Amino acid sequence: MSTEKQITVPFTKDIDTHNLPVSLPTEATTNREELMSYFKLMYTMRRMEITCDTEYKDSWITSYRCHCTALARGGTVESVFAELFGFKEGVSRGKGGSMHMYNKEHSFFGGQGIVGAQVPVGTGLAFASKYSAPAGEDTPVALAMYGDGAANQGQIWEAANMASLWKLPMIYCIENNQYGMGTSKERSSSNSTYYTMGNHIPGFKLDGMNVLMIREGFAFAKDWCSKGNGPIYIEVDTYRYHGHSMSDPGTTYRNRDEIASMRTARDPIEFVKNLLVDNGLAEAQELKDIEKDIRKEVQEALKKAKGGTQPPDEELYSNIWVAGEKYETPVTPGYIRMPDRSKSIGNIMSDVVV
Amino acid sequence: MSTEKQITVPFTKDIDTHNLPVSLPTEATTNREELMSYFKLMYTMRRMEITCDTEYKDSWITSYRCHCTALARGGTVESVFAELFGFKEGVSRGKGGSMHMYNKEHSFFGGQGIVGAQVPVGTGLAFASKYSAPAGEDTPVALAMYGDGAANQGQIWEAANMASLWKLPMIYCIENNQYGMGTSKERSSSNSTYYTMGNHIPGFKLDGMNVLMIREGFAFAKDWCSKGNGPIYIEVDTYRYHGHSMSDPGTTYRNRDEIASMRTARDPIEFVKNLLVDNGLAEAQELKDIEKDIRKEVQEALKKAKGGTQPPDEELYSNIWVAGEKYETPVTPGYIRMPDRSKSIGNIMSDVVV
Amino acid sequence: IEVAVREAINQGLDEEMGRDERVFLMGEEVAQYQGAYKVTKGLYQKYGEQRVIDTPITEMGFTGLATGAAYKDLRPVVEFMTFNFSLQAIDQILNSAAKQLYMSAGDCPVPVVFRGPNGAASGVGAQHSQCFAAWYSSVPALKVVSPWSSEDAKGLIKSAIRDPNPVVFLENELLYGVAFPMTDEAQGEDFVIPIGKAKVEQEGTDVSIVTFSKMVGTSLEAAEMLAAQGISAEVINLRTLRPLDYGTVIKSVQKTNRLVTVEEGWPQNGIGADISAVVCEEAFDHLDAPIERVTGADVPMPYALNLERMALPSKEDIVSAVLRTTYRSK
Amino acid sequence: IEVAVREAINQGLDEEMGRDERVFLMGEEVAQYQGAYKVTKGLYQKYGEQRVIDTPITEMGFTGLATGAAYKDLRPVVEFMTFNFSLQAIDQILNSAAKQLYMSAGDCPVPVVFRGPNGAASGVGAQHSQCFAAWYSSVPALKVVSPWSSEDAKGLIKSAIRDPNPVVFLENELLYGVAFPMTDEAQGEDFVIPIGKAKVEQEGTDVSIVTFSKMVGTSLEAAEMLAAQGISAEVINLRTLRPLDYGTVIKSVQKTNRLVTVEEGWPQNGIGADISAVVCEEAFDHLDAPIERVTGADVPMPYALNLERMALPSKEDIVSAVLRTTYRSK
Ligand SMILES: Cc1ncc(C[n+]2csc(CCOP(=O)(O)OP(=O)(O)O)c2C)c(N)n1
Ligand SMILES: Cc1ncc(C[n+]2csc(CCOP(=O)(O)OP(=O)(O)O)c2C)c(N)n1
Ligand SMILES: [Mg+2]
Ligand SMILES: [Mg+2]
Repeated sequence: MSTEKQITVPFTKDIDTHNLPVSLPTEATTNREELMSYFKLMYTMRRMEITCDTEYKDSWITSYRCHCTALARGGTVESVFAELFGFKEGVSRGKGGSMHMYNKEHSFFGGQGIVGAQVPVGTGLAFASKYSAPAGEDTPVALAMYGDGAANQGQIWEAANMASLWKLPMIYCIENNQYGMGTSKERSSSNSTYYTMGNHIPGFKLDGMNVLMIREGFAFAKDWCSKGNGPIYIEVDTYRYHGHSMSDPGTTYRNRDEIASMRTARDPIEFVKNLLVDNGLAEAQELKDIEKDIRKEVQEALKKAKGGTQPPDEELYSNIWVAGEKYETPVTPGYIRMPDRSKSIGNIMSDVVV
Repeated sequence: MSTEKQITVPFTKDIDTHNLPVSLPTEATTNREELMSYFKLMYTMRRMEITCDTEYKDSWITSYRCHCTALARGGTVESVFAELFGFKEGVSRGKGGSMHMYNKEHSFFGGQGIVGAQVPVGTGLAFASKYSAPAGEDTPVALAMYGDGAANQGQIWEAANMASLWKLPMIYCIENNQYGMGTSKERSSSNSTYYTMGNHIPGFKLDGMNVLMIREGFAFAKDWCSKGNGPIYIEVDTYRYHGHSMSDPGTTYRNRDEIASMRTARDPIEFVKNLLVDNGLAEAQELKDIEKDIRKEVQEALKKAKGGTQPPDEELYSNIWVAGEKYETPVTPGYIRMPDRSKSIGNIMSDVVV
Repeated sequence: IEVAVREAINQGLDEEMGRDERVFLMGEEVAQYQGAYKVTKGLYQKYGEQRVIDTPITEMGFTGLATGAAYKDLRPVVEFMTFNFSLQAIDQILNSAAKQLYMSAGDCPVPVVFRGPNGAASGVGAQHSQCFAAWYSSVPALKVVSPWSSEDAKGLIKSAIRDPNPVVFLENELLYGVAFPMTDEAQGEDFVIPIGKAKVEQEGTDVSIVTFSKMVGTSLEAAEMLAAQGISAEVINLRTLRPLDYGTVIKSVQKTNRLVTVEEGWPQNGIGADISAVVCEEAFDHLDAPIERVTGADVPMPYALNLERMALPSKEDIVSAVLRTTYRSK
Repeated sequence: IEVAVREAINQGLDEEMGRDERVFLMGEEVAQYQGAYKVTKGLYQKYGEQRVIDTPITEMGFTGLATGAAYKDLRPVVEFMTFNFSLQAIDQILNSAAKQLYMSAGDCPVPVVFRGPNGAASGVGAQHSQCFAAWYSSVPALKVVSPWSSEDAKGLIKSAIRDPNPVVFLENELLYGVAFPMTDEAQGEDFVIPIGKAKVEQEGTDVSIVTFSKMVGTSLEAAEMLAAQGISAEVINLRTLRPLDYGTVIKSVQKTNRLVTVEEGWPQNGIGADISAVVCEEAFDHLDAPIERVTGADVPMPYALNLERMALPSKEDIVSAVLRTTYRSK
């Protein structure tokens, strides 16, 4: 940690816990440098719901809400935009799309469009971590993120049961933004105290609008899981300002006041800004200037991304299979049938062994 | 209840409960007539694991362990045997088989071969009960039975969540016989206190070897659920003497002593016999005679069943669809292709509307 | 008058709910949100929360639940937000719904409808663009319906709900907003279309084009291009995929002696493969040229719009298949 | 020497586990119980609980888990007690395993094997007898293998495990106990059979019989009956269903000019339909008679043994299809 002036920020409310025999932090210590970096990243993401300082050897998997994670895990704003446009400069070269961004080098495994499915898969990442970890050392953890709507999926329980039986280093992180698509958590979840949903598995709840509480909470969870204590549930209390998707105005199933009051009272970026200013770590003007710069950068990234190009035709039929032991060379099956059979790739009579 | 001599049987151990704000019975009152009927039915079933006096308007669904339920729900020993032989005299005319017995008239809906699948389906029976129940009246309940191995299936949680949200009159009954196929409950279930697995949903645990405790427990549950309190979990503690299926000797994953000690200490039929004899309600010889009679009856049913006949060829292609609004007449689709196309049923050129 | 497919399905649902108290709707966002694609608009307001039910996002659970409700004589209509998500529930559809009547030797019918958009939408990538027509229609005890026009949609959804068997009803998201003319008769409450009958959308003499769902429109456009070249194409809208109306297809081929099948799904073991095989068995001597299949490309669906376009059949693809089978080109 | 299919698979698993530490087995009862059908016998004792893992009965969960482990470069081999239960997990197989490499534009391979008995066993009824060959082999980014003999089984399971892509490996319960001769070479550790190549089990000149799994044996028996009548049948064992070796089939038809396909699965949209359609497209002019398909009956599987026998192809069914296509009978 830097030698700069440190400030200590008490949490206004204690962290709620479930089945945990230890107590969790009640405050966090930080400084200008850290807060400024949070501020910049958060402002860049804007819709970011959660951040935590796991290392790259820890594995991540998330739902279709993967833009910010892609950014935090080695992507650039431009490559995210380019993917949205379906351009070859995109994170997945235009083949995955909005819901499917990956970065295996940085242990980011997507990007799941099927509600709930990332949770057993994420548990498999934890399984692999444990399988491959040198005996006696801390195990890298895996983190699966999912929503309050997804939280009712049975496969989550199936995965958590195995994680608990086999003591896998697994963090189940529920981003509770209060709604599925248009269904509020009270109507979808008979138990909406999500951090208790692991039943006997311990859990706790964090204020998703307080980046410092998030940091401390995840640091605790990472330590807990990597030490062989098995899985843990974390509920992150947050909110979604906008509609669920582009076709949802977001106002038929909730009212505008609810949204407005969230913006003023609990905005996570305002929280960091206030900490910086109130503790004399930054001037209001400085932050405004940074915001302006970031807005400009994002606009430029957007403009650049818009100038991208569509993927070449060959991308349609590459990456269906990888060859032999060498993962690096994507191969095409011997023959791929196209809508017009006469335009098919390869020869149906050729040796199809791959 | 009869005017005969009543006896009161205290339960040696209180019923364990979970999230239940009321207390459960600690004893049961019964008499010779009742005990003799339990004894006869239980001895007939021998492998019976659970019985309870729900009425026929309450719905049942269970796993592939459906022989005894078929019996309790309007079937005969002979028709169960005949089904096992694949004869047309069978419960399902030889088309369902060992795992698939039904009796809709008696609200018995099977007979599921897919582990766990009967539980959401059973919850649908409860949904229908509630949907159709006259306002203000007690709702008939539905009961889904499943094993300790099945208890980890995620779809059970999905169903229970809806049952709890919508206050469905649903009893989830876990027959805990300590093993899946060869996997003990400790190795399959990170939480093997099954009556707590509904999380916030209340539950309790019964001694499956004590038919009176079963009776009292289910009577309570039926009342609880039909009064609009939502679902309940019941764990029934029991044991499986034999291997899981015909190919399993049942002794590679557990030892013979365990089985033997169960037989002597906790046999459910011995329990009833002892009650009858110890309370002077029956003579030991009387019971022996009844056992002999029942053995003979079952042998005769077996013999009769063995003399059954295979279903006629038409059964292969009937009951694929029912016609129009009249359920009673099973129809055949206009054309059914057979392995040898030239032997197909109907004409491919005919009007296929059904 | 013109009615969009979305409204046609909505009308059908509304009329059947009005006709039969046992009919109820369930699915994700079908009630308060009015349906992810607004197909159930207004029904929650009209029939209330007892009969229009928002479910949690737990396909396996609510599909099983609806199936159980059908065992006990209710008439559930289950919306899958898209059929891609029915994959989580497909065990219940096959093993608890489809096979039940047969296993119980007729004792336990299962009158349930599973409906929702199937196949490719636009720009949603591999996990949200799969066509399930071939899978479901391979299963003996299901009925599988796939409408194209508004009349199809209304007449067939009503038949599906009245049918005492499990019906899989495959809609198409891109057709929801498309308006089709609708006769007075079709707007009436008594309008139903029988399950199991194909419709000859356009008569022709030179080639039979057999297809379903959105590709009916594309095939009709192709037929127009072909007409300009003097080729008369008969376009058959299958409407039902199980039981499939092979008779109508075979009769058409006996007349035209040439066949092209068109579908958006993957080629291997597809609907086109089946029709090709049956026609080859039943009308081989009537064929003057190899049967041509036009299908989706044999790849997971890519996201980029240019690649997605390549992966799906176009009217040009259909035209060139027809030209090959009528020997106008190689 | 003769080796049963069960032991052949067991050998293959054992050798690959010995060869590569990343390979591990998981599934219900694969460890302490030694496998429901004893295919994994002895491996728990040899490799320990880290690498041979009994799972809870939660197919969706452990299939997802294995898929995630493969994302991180392990080589999971998942046993489904039977493939009927893969229906609970099929969303994970398609959406998380098969499509991942493509959606990630090559970033994330998924080297996982899903194996277990597929299709009809004997006397287990409708829910336990479904053949999934047509469904899985319709999916672009999977590989699908279905061995017949012990050599097939050993050589192909080894290739499947070494393959860096998701492989669905369809075994047959009734073949587990069947002993086949096995060459010295096939008993060696280096013996692998390439995925994607069919094998001509028996050469012939009058008709091509194309099949896979247990029906290879039945077809060879039919071929013997045909030989007695002077008909020379070529029998092709497909071995792999995706990528399917159309070339070998077409070459055979170019020689024999007649084709019969044989499978146990349902007819509509089946493997035979696909082969028929492709051959019709690619070798129409070589066909001297309609292609015949022999398939499972188009019904859910009945329990009674007499009905079950009627529902599955027999050697007599194959013979009569061949006689029809060689014009010896109608
Ligand atoms: C299995 C499945 N069912 C339905 C959908 C459609 N769907 C996409 S997002 C969504 C709502 C998810 O809500 P939640 O889990 O709370 O996540 P949020 O979007 O609020 O972050 C639904 C129903 C899907 N993608 N997958
Ligand atoms: C989805 C599914 N997976 C696997 C099986 C195979 N199987 C049948 S019974 C059984 C064990 C079930 O154990 P439990 O639920 O405890 O029931 P018990 O037999 O002990 O009553 C298994 C694994 C199945 N029928 N369905
Ligand atoms: Mg949410
Ligand atoms: Mg058990």
